[in-house]
Amino acid sequence: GYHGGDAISEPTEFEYLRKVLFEYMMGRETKTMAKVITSMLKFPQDQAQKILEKEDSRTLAWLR
Amino acid sequence: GYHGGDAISEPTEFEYLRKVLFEYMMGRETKTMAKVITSMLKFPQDQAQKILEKEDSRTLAWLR
Amino acid sequence: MGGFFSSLFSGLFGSREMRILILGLDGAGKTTILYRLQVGEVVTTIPTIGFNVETVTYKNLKFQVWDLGGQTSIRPYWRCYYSNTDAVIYVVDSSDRDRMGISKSELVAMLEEEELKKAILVVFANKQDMEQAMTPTEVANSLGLPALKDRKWQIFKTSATKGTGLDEAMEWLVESLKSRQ
Amino acid sequence: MGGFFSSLFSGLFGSREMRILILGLDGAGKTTILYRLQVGEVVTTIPTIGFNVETVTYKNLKFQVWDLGGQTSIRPYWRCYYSNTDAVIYVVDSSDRDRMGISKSELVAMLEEEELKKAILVVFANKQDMEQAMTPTEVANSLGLPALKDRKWQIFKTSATKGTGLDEAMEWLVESLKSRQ
Ligand SMILES: Nc1nc2c(ncn2[C@@H]2O[C@H](COP(=O)(O)OP(=O)(O)OP(=O)(O)O)[C@@H](O)[C@H]2O)c(=O)[nH]1
Ligand SMILES: Nc1nc2c(ncn2[C@@H]2O[C@H](COP(=O)(O)OP(=O)(O)OP(=O)(O)O)[C@@H](O)[C@H]2O)c(=O)[nH]1
Ligand SMILES: [Mg+2]
Ligand SMILES: [Mg+2]
Repeated sequence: GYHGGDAISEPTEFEYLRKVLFEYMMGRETKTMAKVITSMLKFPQDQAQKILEKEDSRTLAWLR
Repeated sequence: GYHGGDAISEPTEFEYLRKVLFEYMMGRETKTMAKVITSMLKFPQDQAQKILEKEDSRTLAWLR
Repeated sequence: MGGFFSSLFSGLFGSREMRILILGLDGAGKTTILYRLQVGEVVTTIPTIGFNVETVTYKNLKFQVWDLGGQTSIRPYWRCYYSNTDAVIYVVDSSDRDRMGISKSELVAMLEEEELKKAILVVFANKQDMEQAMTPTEVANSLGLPALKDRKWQIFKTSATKGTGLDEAMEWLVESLKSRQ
Repeated sequence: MGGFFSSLFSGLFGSREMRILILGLDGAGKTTILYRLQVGEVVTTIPTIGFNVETVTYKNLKFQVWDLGGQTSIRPYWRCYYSNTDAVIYVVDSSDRDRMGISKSELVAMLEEEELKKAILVVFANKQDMEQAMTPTEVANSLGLPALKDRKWQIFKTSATKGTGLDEAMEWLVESLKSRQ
């Protein structure tokens, strides 16, 4: 299946990752993009957690 | 060669990308990490440019 | 007191944009529908590798509408977009009888997700202009819609290219979203 | 006036951390060296897939030292780290005769980069404790160092595990960085 090994070898997936990363790096919809990125790259649970907390604190800082 | 197709299929490269992305997403050394990311994922020149400009403006906003 | 604070709260936040996802297999017509809704025209599409997100205004309501690519390898990432979603527009190519089963399993998996528990479901039985198109009832049955529990749903026959059926579907969606609150 | 502004400038920015890269093939001893320099001890290493970056203080000077993974597939990304680099510590496993040619071509490619034009080069002929180790002169010749143009460089024999040679090399580096300004 597509979720098999530690690789992004399918061209569609590769292009998708690039698109999502571009949006993330341009600062757009970063929370959602972060979810896709950590999921595609199979980040360990604790790292994914840290990243999402970081996103939340970013949003809070902005609201304040 | 390793720079062949549009893929991150080599396990070392995959893990490397994950490490660099983690640092980027945690906000550490983002300019350097952005260079690695755009290079590994072969972003088109104009997109890479935009991302690096974004990084520069981030640094400037911080200095002000 | 509770009343005061809650109305203050809804005054501040109540008018937030509704979040809508357009999902369905590749080629179903999702991107065509998104831009039909936004600019009222048929645009030329290419397969979406990624997503499109647009603000759509309908009857004075603002929606943030996400159209996600439907190809097999990127479908697993739909779930990353579910949080805070008010409604899902699920698009089916009514003429694609062979893949109705796959469309059903993707729909079922989606509806099982906790984050979408309260989301309203509108199914677009799209491409009704095609000769071999299944009827909305046939599509509904193939997808197992009648068996759904605890879900506000409705199906509409549409043709995104001809522009038929979309208004009716959106009207139902708007009313459902309003009455939900 | 120029003097006033330039000394104000150096007052603000002159004490910036020096940026040093540790490069070399996988297994050369880069990570071992980084932590030898930082904490003065031999740490147990695993192959670096990514990088380590530490602040190292030496003779009251602060360095930001980057130790980059040296495996074949990630070597092409070394160049992303070159900008604003003051010095490169190039580490060679002196006992790895078979790969001296590869080590040379990576070094040559690196030195061709515009961003490293002004960087000082220190080569560590490492693993001198090994019986089959090449001498520093042999290593220097294999890498083509004597032919280098417009480059401040020096080679030192080191053993990161025994801790020999590092002080001498760092002393030369610090002096070279100071006299450069
Ligand atoms: N005949 C007919 N064709 C349609 C209809 N809606 C869309 N199409 C066509 O179907 C093809 C695919 O449409 P898209 O909107 O790109 O499909 P999609 O669901 O966004 O596909 P992905 O982006 O790959 O997930 C296009 O050629 C559209 O013009 C319809 O109602 N009738
Ligand atoms: N005998 C001997 N072994 C050494 C010396 N320096 C490092 N080593 C050993 O060589 C092995 C590789 O060392 P590392 O520091 O991990 O190598 P590296 O250059 O960081 O390798 P990558 O991270 O893969 O690029 C380890 O087992 C070290 O203990 C040395 O001077 N002499
Ligand atoms: Mg599409
Ligand atoms: Mg290492």
